[in-house]
Amino acid sequence: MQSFWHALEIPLIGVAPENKEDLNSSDDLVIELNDAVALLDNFPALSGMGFQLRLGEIVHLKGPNGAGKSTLLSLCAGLLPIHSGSGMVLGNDLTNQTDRRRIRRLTGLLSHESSLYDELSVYANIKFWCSANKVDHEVIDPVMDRLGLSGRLRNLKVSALSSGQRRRTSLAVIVCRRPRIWLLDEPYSGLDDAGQKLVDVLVTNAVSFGATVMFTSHDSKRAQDLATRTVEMQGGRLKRTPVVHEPIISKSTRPIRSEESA
Amino acid sequence: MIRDALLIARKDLRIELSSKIIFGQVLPFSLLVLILFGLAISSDFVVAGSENRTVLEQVAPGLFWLSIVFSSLFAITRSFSLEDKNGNLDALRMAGIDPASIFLGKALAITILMAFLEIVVGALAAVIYRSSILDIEILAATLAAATFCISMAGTLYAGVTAGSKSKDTLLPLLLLPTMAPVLLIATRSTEAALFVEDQTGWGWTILLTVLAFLYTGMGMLTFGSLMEES
Amino acid sequence: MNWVYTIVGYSVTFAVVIFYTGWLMFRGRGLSKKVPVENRRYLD
Amino acid sequence: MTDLKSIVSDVDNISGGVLSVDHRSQEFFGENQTTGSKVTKVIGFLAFLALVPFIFFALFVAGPHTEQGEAARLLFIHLPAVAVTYLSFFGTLVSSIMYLKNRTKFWDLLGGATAEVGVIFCALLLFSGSIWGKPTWGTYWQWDPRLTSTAVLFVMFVGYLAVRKMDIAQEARSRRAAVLGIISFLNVIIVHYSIDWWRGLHQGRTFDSTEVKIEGWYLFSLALGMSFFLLIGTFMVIHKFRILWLEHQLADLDLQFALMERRSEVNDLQDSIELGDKT
Repeated sequence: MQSFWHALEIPLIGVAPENKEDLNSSDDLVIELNDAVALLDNFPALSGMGFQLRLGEIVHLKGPNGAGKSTLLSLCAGLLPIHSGSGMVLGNDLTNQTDRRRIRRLTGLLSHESSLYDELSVYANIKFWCSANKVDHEVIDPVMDRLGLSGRLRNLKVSALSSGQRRRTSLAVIVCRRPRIWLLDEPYSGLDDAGQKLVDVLVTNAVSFGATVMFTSHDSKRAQDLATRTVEMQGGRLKRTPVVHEPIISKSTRPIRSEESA
Repeated sequence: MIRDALLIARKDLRIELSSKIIFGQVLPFSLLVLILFGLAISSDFVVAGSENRTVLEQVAPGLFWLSIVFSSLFAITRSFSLEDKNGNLDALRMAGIDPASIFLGKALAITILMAFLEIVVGALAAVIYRSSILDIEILAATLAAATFCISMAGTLYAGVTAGSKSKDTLLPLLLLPTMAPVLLIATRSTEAALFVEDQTGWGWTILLTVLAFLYTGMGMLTFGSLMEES
Repeated sequence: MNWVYTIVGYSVTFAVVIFYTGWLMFRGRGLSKKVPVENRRYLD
Repeated sequence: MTDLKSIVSDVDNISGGVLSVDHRSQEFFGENQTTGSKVTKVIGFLAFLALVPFIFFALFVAGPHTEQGEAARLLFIHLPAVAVTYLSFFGTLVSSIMYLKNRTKFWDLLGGATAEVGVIFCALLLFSGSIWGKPTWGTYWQWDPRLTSTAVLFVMFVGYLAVRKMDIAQEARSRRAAVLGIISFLNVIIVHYSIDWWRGLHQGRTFDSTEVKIEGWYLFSLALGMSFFLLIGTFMVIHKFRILWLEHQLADLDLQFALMERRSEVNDLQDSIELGDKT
């Protein structure tokens, strides 16, 4: 098992090289929200969220069900318009429609839905999403290997997969896309022990190669081991000032941290 | 843009190949509709002024297109439920795919599937309604142009209703009135191909082609505003 | 006998017009009571 | 047109600060708790002024037609209904285009108001047309291009109204409705001409609703009918617009309330949160 994780080809995980003009921000502020209100079918799911995310952070979003965590992730992915307040993601304005389109390509969202076609095989799904995202097909096989999707699973229809295996497939798509910001909604859900460790490894590796991660999880123990900062939400906005566990640098230079704790 | 559209169309066709919803369920439905029409409409009475055609033979082109229009509703609903089910539309938007490409891709896949369906249904209709085809070229041109019309307009309206909980009932309400001219023209054109020796059918076919381009243009222009959930 | 059609046509038309107008006024009155006066400024 | 622009900007100002109190408007409207105003009262009064002589002239003064007899009087309500219907739907088209252009609530709501009034008058037009058809052509329904395409038009705009009530985000709904308003209008043109050509090829025009010669008292009665229908149509559009505006305001107030409620969730759920942390 150990050798399997170490056999991962690290450069695949990092951040895709982007054009300079996509990154308008000069400082390391990746996401900045000020009093952001976002509506989900006319319900104020975010009710004035103020929040900052810096380059290289791994932020754990925490809060009760219906606190607005998933909506926050959708908003940061550029999928939702901002109703009032302001927000910048990678120097792009969330209130502007063309900017939101640019944000979408720079972020990766693992939502609670699988974003997979049930009727297609695992490989066909990943291949389709790679083509759609204009990602070179060469990365597919190594990534599938890394996520434990090669072999028997490779040509299995997604409808025949277990929920954990679907989660891995969705993750594989995000790994292939190499986004600058990883927005993961309950990445551990449905995953077995090895899968959960895999998420930790992927996240820390991605961060060490220039990505920034925000994720939600109800597994507080595991989440706090991974995160550099915890942000608590309630009623659609920040609960209290975030608690900083330790400096960012020491974390991101240790990609296989979760291996040690396990 | 064309590349993305083809990608989406190919994906939809591959899904149909593996799930066979259109050919396993929608196609039998349209055949059933043909048979039910045959039961409801007399095949004993001869229409005055026609060359000894019974009522059923006379109205066969209209019945055929009616069954195709109804089946197209299912095909379109099915095509969009694929994207709706697991939030794949959002994922397509995350990939930065142009809405016009999504429109073209979905419509293209529906066109191809409907074309196959029409050939099978048409063959059966010709047999059970005892139609003899006088002009196969006009018939083929009509099939092609009408199929484009139906799937382009259908995809456009599916975009209008996408994401709503009432879309299954709303789509027919919006789409069927729009289908009225297509149904009318396609029926005239098919009648011309079946009953008349001269080339009058081409006028109708050209009209259908113009409509097909019109709906394609409308869809490509407006799909951005329809799909942008924001 | 043609006048029957005329009477029916006129009465139904005016019934619809009056009913719809009345409904609009009624609804407007009901809504106006719910919305504070500062939010009630229309096209005028 | 300049008036209209200032209205639009006013509307925008209001939607900016929903809960703020604007004293100027209080001065304007006071305790008036209807959707009426001076302008609508004047329009309503004029409509009533037109209505009374209209009934008198249309039913009593204008003599029976030589061929159609009493039924020809249906002309006085049928043609005005046609005018109001087409004007309303044209208003929907213009509003939809303007909404897509500058995205103000004003045009969105105007589109909704004109569409609903148009649907009402379209129903009246279909009804008066077919009831007129019985004594003149001997049938309530004729597969005439105008009649058929009007029926399709009616269903299309019923669909448009259904889209305006769709259960999706408000702004997306407005945008889709605007797109639909435009393509519906294009479709009406397509439907009309396709049926026209079809009929033209088969047997030519079956009838012409204006075959009654309009002159003398007929012209006068028709003019009265036109003015009544146009006035009452405008009256309805204004009131419907205001109702939509109030509903929009109410939805906005609901949203503010929901927002406040949402923010106060923090305290309400404190206990359950700590419980969740422990487990």
